[in-house]
Amino acid sequence: MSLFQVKDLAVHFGGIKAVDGVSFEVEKGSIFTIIGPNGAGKTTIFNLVSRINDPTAGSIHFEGRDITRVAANQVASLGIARTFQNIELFDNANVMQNILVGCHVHVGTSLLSEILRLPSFTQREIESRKNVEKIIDFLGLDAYRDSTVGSLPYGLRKMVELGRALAVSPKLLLLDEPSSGLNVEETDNIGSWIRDIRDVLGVTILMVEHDMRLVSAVSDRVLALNYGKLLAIGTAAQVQRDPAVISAYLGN
Amino acid sequence: MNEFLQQLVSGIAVGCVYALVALGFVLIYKATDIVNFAHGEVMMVGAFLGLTFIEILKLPYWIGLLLAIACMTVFGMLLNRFLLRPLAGQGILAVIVVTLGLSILLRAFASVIWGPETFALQTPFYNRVVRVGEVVLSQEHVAIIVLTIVLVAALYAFFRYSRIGIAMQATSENQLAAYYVGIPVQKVHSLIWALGAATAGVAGIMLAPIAFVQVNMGYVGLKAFPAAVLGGFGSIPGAIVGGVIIGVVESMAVLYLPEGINNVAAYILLLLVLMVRPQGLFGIQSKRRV
Amino acid sequence: MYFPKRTSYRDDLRLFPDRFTLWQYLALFAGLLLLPLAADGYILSQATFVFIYGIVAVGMMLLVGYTGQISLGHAAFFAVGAYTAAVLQSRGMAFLPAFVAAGALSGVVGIIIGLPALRVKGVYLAMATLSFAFIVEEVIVRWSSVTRGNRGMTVNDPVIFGLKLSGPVHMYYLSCVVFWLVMLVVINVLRSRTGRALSALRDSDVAAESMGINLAKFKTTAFAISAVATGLAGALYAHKLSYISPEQFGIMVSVEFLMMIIIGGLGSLHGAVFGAMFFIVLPQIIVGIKNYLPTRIAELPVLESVSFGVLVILFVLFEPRGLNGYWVRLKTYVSLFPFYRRGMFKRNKIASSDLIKH
Amino acid sequence: MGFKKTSLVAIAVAATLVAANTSAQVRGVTKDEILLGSHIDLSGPIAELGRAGVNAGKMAEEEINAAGGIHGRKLRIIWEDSGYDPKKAVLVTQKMIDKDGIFALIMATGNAPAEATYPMLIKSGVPNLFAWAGSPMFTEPLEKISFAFFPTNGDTMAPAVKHFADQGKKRFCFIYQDDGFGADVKEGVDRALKAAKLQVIEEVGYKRGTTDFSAQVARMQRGNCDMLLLGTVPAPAAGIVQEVRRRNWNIPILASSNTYDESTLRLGKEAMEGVHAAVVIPNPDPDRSSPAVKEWLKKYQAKYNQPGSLYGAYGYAIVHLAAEGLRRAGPNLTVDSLVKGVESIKGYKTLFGGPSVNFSDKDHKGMRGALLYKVEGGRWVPEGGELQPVQ
Repeated sequence: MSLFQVKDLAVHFGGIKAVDGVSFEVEKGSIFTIIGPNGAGKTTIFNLVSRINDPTAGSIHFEGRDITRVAANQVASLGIARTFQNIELFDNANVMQNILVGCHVHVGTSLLSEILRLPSFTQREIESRKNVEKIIDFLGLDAYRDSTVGSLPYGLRKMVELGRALAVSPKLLLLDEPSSGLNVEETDNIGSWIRDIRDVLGVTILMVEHDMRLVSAVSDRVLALNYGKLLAIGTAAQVQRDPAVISAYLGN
Repeated sequence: MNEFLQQLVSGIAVGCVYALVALGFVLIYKATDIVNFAHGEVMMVGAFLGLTFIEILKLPYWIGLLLAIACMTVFGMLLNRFLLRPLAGQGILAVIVVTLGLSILLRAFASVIWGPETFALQTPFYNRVVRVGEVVLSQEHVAIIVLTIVLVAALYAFFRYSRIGIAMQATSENQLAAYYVGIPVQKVHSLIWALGAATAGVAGIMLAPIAFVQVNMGYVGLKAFPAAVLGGFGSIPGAIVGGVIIGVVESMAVLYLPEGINNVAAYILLLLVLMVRPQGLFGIQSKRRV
Repeated sequence: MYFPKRTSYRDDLRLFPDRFTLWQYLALFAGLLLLPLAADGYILSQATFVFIYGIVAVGMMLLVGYTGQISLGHAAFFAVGAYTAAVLQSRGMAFLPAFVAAGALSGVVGIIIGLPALRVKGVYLAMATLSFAFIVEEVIVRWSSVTRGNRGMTVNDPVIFGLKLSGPVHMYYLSCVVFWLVMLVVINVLRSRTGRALSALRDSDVAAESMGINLAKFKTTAFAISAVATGLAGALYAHKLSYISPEQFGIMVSVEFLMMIIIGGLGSLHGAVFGAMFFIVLPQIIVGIKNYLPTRIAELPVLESVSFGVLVILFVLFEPRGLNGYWVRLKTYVSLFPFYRRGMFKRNKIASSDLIKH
Repeated sequence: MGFKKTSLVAIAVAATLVAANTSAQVRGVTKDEILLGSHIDLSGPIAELGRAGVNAGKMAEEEINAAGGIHGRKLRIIWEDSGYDPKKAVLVTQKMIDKDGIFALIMATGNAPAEATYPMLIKSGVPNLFAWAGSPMFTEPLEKISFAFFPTNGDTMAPAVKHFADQGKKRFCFIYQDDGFGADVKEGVDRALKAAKLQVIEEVGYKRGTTDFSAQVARMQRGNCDMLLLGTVPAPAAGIVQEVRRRNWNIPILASSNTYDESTLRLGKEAMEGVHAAVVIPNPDPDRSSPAVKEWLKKYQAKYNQPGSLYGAYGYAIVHLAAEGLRRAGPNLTVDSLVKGVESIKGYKTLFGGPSVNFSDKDHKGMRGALLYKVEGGRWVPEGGELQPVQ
């Protein structure tokens, strides 16, 4: 029984079939990567999983539970966190606050206790800050704790977004093109972070990525997608050798 | 029955004024993403220009009308150049605040230039009536409706057939693409503004004989917005229909509904639309992608 | 420049980050407390209005500045607060319960007016709130059995524990206390989970939702808190003027509220307060300037509205951080003297100027 | 808690201080000066009116002082701008009371601002003389230190309506501006019809800035009335009358006092012919008014090189009436002697005519009656004499 399953998932925007009957399973503790040319529907799958869009058909199961219709803001509390292709951080807040937002589902203080600063509130608040502090250490963001995110360089902001996702303390982490906009060196770092997250924090990872070096470096299984259809699934090596995939990338 | 028909006609007439103002800022919104909260005041300026040419300079009505329209096109371009182009890329809040500020300024300047009093604007239709059987219609109302139909038809033809008109549509659909295929986006924008201001000007001059010309007549703009939303912002036929609907509903409300409803009818409509069908009667909804 | 040094997580939660700030505020409180000894009723009345509009500004700042929800309907909350307080007390209710009721009722109205925010945003929301404001105003006019409609109604002096609060001094203290209470509440909300959720949904509603933030719930919360604050301010306004009529709560009031916080500087409570001060003091400034202007211009009746409109436009285009921007710069300049360099704020300016872009 | 205690102390202290500077001899009265204050709209919607009022007011002030002042004291009036904004009115009035220490406030202008400043005047014991506003608030209920000169909009409308009811009109229709002013007129209409054992058949309001009145007029036509009443200001009045005539519905029309204005004729043109209006003070007219008024018009023209208007007349009349009250108060001027003085004014006529001004210890309303005017040949002409007030 795998941690996460997608069955015959399909979504149509007007006439376009963005995702067209895709099925796959992600084993607990594995790193599963979706690849494919631009517009293949990779991000769309993420948006379906994090419930930003509704699927036209098919089902999504997480820990054996059907989450195809849960509300978008419920996904996090189930233990699924995500990052975004072009960073979606809270630019006017500092790193600390951004990551604290990640703890949202775990803090659960009532408005009244916040206004009156009840001990219960203070204690909860401190817990979550401890938690955030751990993540900041883990990602080595100590130096930037108080700097406004909007003023940080791109690479760091990616890390902050990663940290925010981790603050949800997810069982499944969705990474949307973690390497996009990074240089070679940064990409390698990201690679090792991803592995650490799996190995140290034991988080299962589902990612969309196009940098094949990164993909083959970290992925246990790879799924190739084109025009919303599944082309091939298997190890990085297998998929890369698959003729269908090659022709898709060469585009004929 | 006659009462109903007469009210229907005057409702439509007032609705046409709303419609023209709404049309103006829908044009502008589609092309430049700027919601001009000062469009009612732009209309007011148009009315005052009409007043200047027709009453003060004593020019014949039609010539005065044309001159006023000409000035309005220039006025629109100037607004675009000096106030709204700097706004490009600013957020909606900035746009709202700046255009609200603009509306305050226009009112202020108008009252300095033309004075705070109310003025009458003579028209060829002054106090004449058309009799259709039992029904007595004021020529001013009929004139407004006819003029609006003509104007809308002209605009339709312009967008449909003229090269620049098509360019404008393209720009409204997708600025970047338009830019790539070599449409001079900036120029198109200022033309759109010219057009928007001109239609508003016409609306103002047509409104003048029934409502008189005065600094606060721009509040009509507040009715034009519900009109635009009702028709699904960004849809031009929508704006027209929306305007007429609101005009009619208001004037019927005075006759057949308890006191006060007519004052808020437009806004109740707007809220209903936003709650039930935010994309309006004609619009299509778009979702932000991540 | 000042760097936060923390030894425990508790330090993060302090109201005043360090002793220095604490002393600054204590001094401020002392000053406010003793003002009536130095100032006459005229100054106190101005201060009172600054507090009243300050409360509104803080409430609006929470909604517009921190949550990114545009409202052109705050005149309605102001009116509901004013009329609730006036009506209840005219029917013999004591001040305090009436005052609380005023806040509560406008809070409820706030939730209703906030409903469109769950479906639409940006200019649609602005227009929806504006429409609601029109409707509320109309209701007040029509419901004359309670509100005396267009005739307007006089407002009794508030009585707290047998002490009749009349005259500038009493109103000054009353509004001062209420202002700081509201301020405290808003600060506490902003620097806790709710506050983080609010600015999160302002900056990226998608990301916020994927972090488990219930947009509907928090937008509504923001509207409610903002409305309560504005309602309380309305009640104070009613007592300060001791006569209210529907004409005093037209749309221009909502517009002025919005412009007030824009000029003050979005996304900062200091900004809110600066906005309120500016809003009350501007007319005096203009009266002062008039003497130096050629009579032709000084005679112009529109001077005030023109300067208001111009300033708003200039601020949006050239100083999106409003008066607070200057304040922050002044502070850094002083604390860094003589090492201040120009362009120090380039990056933050980019960051905070897009507050206004929501 | 410390804060509260100290604040209470401070309240006490401050309060005593305030008390102290009020209980000086008589605030605003020195041995050679009487200091009065006024707030009036010089920058808002009725700035036009405000300017004329202040100009004429200053004229009156100078005349009075030139004639030796009042019991040897010179009159000095502070004119503050309210911008027709209640908040600003309250602020400037607070200033005049605390900083300038005025003896009385005269000519508080505009309903909303004057109503907003009324309570604070009463609280601080500053007389409220002759507000330039039609609101009944200042005299109903009777308040010792508050006197009206200007009849309420209702008091002016009522006699005119009664007049036509007595002439046998039975079915009255009523269009009114949907705000405070309209409400005041409505009160007068209802009062008059009640006195004549009648009631309004059809009535409808319109909001300021209404564009088209055809719906309102259509609704009136249903009532098949024999007289149409208007509680309007000039522009809408002209709009409504034109719409009525356009439907060639020739029903007699009576409009409230605010409609009595040149601009109504300018806007309404020939449609206005035959429209009646209730009038308080006749417009100073260069060729038809008394020599004194012609003299006044000359002086005004000379001083401000612009024609003196009805608004000027009001300002002028109000200041002179105040002077009359102060004179009758006698040499040792206190609030009480002022009240006595004003209450002793009977049958006073302003320079410009209009109903006579009467005060008593039971009645602080001043003018109550009204004049009736009518549009003939494109100008307002008087019809008959003064109409008796309706209680």
